[in-house]
Amino acid sequence: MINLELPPKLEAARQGSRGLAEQLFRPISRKYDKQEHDYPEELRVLGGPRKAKTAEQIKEEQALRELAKAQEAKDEGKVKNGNNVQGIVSVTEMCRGDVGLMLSVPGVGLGNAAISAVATPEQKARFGHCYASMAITEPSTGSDSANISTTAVLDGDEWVINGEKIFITAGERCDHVVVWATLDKSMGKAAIKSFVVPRDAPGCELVGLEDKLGLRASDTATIRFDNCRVPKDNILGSPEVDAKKGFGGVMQTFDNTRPTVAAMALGVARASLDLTTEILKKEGVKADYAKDMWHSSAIEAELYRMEAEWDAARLLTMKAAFMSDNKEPNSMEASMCKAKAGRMGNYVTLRCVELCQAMGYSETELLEKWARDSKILDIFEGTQQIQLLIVARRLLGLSSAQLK
Amino acid sequence: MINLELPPKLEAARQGSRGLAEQLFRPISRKYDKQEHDYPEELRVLGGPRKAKTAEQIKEEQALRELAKAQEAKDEGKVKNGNNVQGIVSVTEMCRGDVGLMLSVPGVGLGNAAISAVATPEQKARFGHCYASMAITEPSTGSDSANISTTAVLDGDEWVINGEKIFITAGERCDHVVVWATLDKSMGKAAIKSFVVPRDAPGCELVGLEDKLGLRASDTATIRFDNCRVPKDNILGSPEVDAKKGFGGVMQTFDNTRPTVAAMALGVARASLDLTTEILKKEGVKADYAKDMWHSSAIEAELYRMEAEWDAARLLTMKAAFMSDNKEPNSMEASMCKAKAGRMGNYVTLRCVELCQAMGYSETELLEKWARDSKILDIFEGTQQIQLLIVARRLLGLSSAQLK
Amino acid sequence: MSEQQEPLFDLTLTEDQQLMRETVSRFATSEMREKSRAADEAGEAPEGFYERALELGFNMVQIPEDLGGMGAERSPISNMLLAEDLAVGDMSLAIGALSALSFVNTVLDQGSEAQKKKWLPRFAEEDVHQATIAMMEPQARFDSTDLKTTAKKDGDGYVIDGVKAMVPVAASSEVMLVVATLDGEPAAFFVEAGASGLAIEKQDHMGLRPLELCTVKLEGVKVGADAKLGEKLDLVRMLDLGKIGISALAVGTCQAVLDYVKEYCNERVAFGEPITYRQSVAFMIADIAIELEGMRLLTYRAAARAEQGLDFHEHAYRAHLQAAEKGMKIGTDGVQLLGGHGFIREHMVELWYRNLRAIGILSGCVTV
Amino acid sequence: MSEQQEPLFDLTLTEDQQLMRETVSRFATSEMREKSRAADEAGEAPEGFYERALELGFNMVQIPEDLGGMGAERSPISNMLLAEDLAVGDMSLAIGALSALSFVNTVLDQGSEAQKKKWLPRFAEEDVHQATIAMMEPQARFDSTDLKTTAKKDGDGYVIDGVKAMVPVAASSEVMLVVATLDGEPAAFFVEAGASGLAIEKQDHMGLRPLELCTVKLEGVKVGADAKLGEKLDLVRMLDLGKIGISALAVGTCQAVLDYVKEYCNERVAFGEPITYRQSVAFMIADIAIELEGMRLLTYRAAARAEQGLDFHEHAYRAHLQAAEKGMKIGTDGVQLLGGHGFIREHMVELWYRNLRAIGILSGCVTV
Repeated sequence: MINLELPPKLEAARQGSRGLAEQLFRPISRKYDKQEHDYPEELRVLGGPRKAKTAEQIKEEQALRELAKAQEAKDEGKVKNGNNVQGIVSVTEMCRGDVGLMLSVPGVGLGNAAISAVATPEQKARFGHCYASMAITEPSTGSDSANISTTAVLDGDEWVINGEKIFITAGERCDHVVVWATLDKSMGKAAIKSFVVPRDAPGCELVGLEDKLGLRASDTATIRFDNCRVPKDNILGSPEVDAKKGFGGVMQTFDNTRPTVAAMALGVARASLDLTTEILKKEGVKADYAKDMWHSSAIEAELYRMEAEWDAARLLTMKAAFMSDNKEPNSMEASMCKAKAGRMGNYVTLRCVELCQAMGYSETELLEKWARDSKILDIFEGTQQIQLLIVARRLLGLSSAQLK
Repeated sequence: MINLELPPKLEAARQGSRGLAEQLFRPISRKYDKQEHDYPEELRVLGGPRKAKTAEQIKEEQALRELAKAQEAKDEGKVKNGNNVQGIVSVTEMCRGDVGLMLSVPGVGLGNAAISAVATPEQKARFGHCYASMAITEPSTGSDSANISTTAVLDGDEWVINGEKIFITAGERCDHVVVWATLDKSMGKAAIKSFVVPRDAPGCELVGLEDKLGLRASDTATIRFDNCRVPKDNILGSPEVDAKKGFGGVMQTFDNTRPTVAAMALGVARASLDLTTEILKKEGVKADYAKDMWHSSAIEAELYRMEAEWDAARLLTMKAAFMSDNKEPNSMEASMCKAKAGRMGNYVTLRCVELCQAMGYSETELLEKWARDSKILDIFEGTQQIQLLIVARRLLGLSSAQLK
Repeated sequence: MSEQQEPLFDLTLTEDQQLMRETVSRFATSEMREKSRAADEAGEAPEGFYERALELGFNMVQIPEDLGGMGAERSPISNMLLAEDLAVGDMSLAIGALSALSFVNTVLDQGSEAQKKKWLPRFAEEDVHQATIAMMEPQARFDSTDLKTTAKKDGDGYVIDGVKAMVPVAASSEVMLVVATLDGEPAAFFVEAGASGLAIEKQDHMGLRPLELCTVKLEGVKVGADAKLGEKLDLVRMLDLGKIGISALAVGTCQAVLDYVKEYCNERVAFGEPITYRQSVAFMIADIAIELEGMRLLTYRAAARAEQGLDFHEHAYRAHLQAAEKGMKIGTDGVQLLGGHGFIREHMVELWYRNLRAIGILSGCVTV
Repeated sequence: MSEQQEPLFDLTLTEDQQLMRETVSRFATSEMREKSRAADEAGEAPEGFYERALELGFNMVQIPEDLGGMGAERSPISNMLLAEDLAVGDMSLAIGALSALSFVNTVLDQGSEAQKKKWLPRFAEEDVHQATIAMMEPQARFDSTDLKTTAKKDGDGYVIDGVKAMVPVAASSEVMLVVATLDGEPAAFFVEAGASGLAIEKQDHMGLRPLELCTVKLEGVKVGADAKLGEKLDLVRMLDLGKIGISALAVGTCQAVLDYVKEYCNERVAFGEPITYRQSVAFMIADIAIELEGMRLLTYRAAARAEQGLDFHEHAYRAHLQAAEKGMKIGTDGVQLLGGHGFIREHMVELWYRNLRAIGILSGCVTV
């Protein structure tokens, strides 16, 4: 039954995230844009270091999971709006507040997404409470995430990791890092595995933090692994190198993280559009859909265009999440929404600055900051170009050797 | 001394072409769009079959050429506005009348450009009076003009040509065809040569004419060469296969024809813009540059945008022609202007239809026709994508093996 | 089910919708796409096309049972899906096939009981009865909030003057709804074929050629007191339902483009490989898929809101805006991807290019 | 030459222009580009920058000889080339370095003889004298045809009230030209530093950080009878000369982007090859080159027309329109081409992204 409205049950989640965004994030947005590299202390109320779970807690959670499973079986065949759809709604609202601060909420890292996607129940119990960042990119690899040089070698009961990783969001603030490393570079993608490394493990060293165009409230770290040892069962997924299954294991987290990044772009663009509309309204611009576009003013027409682009990007993102919630393969749709939302976010935030002229360009408003924040959302978790590559390959049935 | 205005001496040429466009072309524009494949008889006043020149005429022309050469030597180092700049101005104006009819003016074919670019003086005397079309594309080659299968084999004093060519503009109406054929396919680009073939040569057979989206006044033919024999000295350029010089010989005509096609796009777009502005003016739309874009109406803003795009394309085209007139290598600039003008023409003509609504879409005006005519101008003589490829290779210093 | 599931964000079709889509898609292939080129060249629908389209039965579904129909609830979603699926076959023929339904929809939506009784039964019959809506006007700056066609009170009835443009299948329609200004407010009037002062002339356009678009001149056309649709015309609602319909046509046509270029470009070899191995080609196709899906979802959302009785004005506006802009881009990219072959009337892409240019122009002709 | 050559379409520079460009380009590299990043982080020009810029001598060239200058003819072309070439180094510093020249240009263009005598000689001196133009206003819908800053007759002189935004180097300027509405018509006034009622505050912006853009508040600022520029301000001409200047800044900055990404992308290896081997990367760079050259030629044309005394209003308008639109596209593509590295303040592209966003916003600060 086609319905593209939010279900009432998600309305509460939306309002909650909106409250957080408006009351906690927005007031300190400018402050931590200015104070790059300082941790936003105000966010500590949201988490603080979590303790490892007790055996009893783990038992309780297990029971809850069983219950959920039973419900799921009962709902077999019914359509679901689950974690993914809810995540899109929440992330969009939080990023309407501030995307950098959202990424600085303690305990919520991109590594956590990887852990919950591929960890065993035992690993979930061990690492579920972590604040885990994600370390993929290396100085000489950008979009080419298959071509990594960081190595992991099994030595007795431990993996020994060596290499350098850049662009690690929350790499300074996290307590664990999920690291991509190869077991054997000659075996290509299939040999790439991910490992959970405690940030305080010997040989895991913070090299530095990046100064950035935007997203300054969030730290972006370089970490070097120098004979860094972790227990044998800190590997996520199987240690076997299965050339047939290939890259799938580590890559599948993208199906969830790409819609999430799309949601970030939606949030930032929404912030820009709402403020711009408000500012312009005070100066007499009414974009009230009363006249067709070519009978409107240039500025109204542009507001309509931006709203349409925004809504299209939002619906594509909701679709990708909806498919994920309903166990449909969504790799192509995840890339589609990321591509669309990434470019939309960039276009909308830059245009809003232009439309508000001096008020848009000045630090008196946050419009200029959003136009800086938005740019990375068309880049990280796969650039616009990488998303198009993935969409095209799936659409046309081409391999990565055919369509490079 | 920087000056981007037309010199007074070209103003006359411009007015002449404009008169032709308005008085001869425009009144029969719709007629020959409807009567596809009928030759526009009204154009016969412009030429009719030219006679081969007498020995005396040839002598006279030779003398004139000597004189021109002497003047050229005198002007050494001085800036010139020559045939190329003048060609851009004339073609733009004529295509503001009708691009299909311009391409149907007897005696002026794309093959003539090739002849005047590479023929020997002796060949110029033999073929200078021809109405020559250009046969490059084959059924299985589009953009890949190096990959042709039509063969030319020397048999005694004659070349024997075999193969099939498509998309030959004026292929039915011309009296000669300049045909690209390979002397030895295994030797690649360097073996591709061009040959002048009389349309009535035995074995040169018209297979059919295309029904097209636009440009219907101009015929687009398929011609089959079946053991078609031409004299040995009908080859343009050297019969040697020089792997070092490679493709240059046949390709260099593009440096002149691409700006010419850009000028066609300029003309068609100018027609659309002028008529649209006129129609809208009657309905109260004034695009008088009185207010900044964001303080204008949506339709005025769009007119400003189109005018800016048009003018940028025009200046790029003038630049490429200016370089050619002044003997500067202009391959990159020729592709730049073709890329820009091609997409501009398509954008402007389609938008003009939209802005004029029912009046734009209906056959009561020519706007809809121009939106059909314009599309091919972003395709023939190298598509948008081929132009970008050439620009990028030159800009980045990459070979065709590196940037495919 | 014991527990009523609360409404969820949901993209799945009902079983009925799925079955309908399958049927319509088969029809769109065999009766439309395969005859599309010939119909375009001929400038008219294939012989017997409207008869066969009528057999799909969609005209009668929502007509009340006591008027001979099936009495199903009004469903903008189903109507939208119908427009999308028919347009995959051929946009012109889709508009022609949906013209009577659009008339029916509008009468159901805004007509009085008496008007429903008078006008609807014939559309539940087994014979073809054509009807149409005359909304657009020939001036370049047509503005639906400022109609030039006027109606004046004239005794008990009304007299109508003006010119309407791009009216689908007007020449074969038994009745048309003419939208005009009455005392400064918009109103719609039933005008029957053959009315005195009514002149209908076929006018050729860039595309939509088999649709037989007409210019309709009304010179002092008199209609009765019962000819004014409903009490007070909600023109915005009527136009918005039209925007959904027209956006759905764009979605269907663009889907046709996507399917065509995927296959063509994968097969076409240049420089020794299929041209889809080149990023500029592959990315253009990926963008077609992305923008198409975006406009589809916007259209679905507007239709679903209309069906649920929610306000859908902005939503229809945005759907139509994207359909016009992205639809035309897809139309031109479709030709571009075929290169010189795209310009030849042997391939379908040039036809879609011409038809898609109409999306940003059409108003009110296909209402859901 | 015996025969005067008639004017031709011509893209060649005079020898003087060529020499000037070489000098300026060297300066732009060593004194601007190399210090650009540090200046951006510091939010101020490098120590001694304006002194060294002054040594290039451009301020004095067009000042009449009897006022201490070189008395060259006003040349919008030369001024435009200067803006382009300095912006290749750094756009903020270019605006700062050209601020006094813009003041000089405007006084030469529209000032009375007495005003030229009073204000110009100091700019021919060997010491730095800064000046600026206060055109923009802080409201989102700033409209140069409807200025909110007002001037009123007050005895012999005038009293000015209002707020000006994004005024370059205002805090260090000895004098600024404040544009305001007087009796419904635009007028410009010389306002000296330290005037009573004048408050200047530095305001940070997205980019142009070393430029020290200021908000200037004028509360009942009194100026003399001779403080009104010329007889009747031709504001459109002043703004158009500004549009040429600002477009030239975009041209220079985009040239910097093009040069940078060409080198970076040719060297950057991914998937085993330089990323320029991929069409999506290579075509993006080709498009930068094409649009850049288009906006350059539009700018040159407007400047050449201004220099020849031809009308250049539409031409400046179109140049600025393309510079704003294509300039920002080039700015964002520059970052995109570097991927994650483009987002880091180690590379220049993010700085150009921020500065290029100003092109569509700036008004009147760099006049040729």
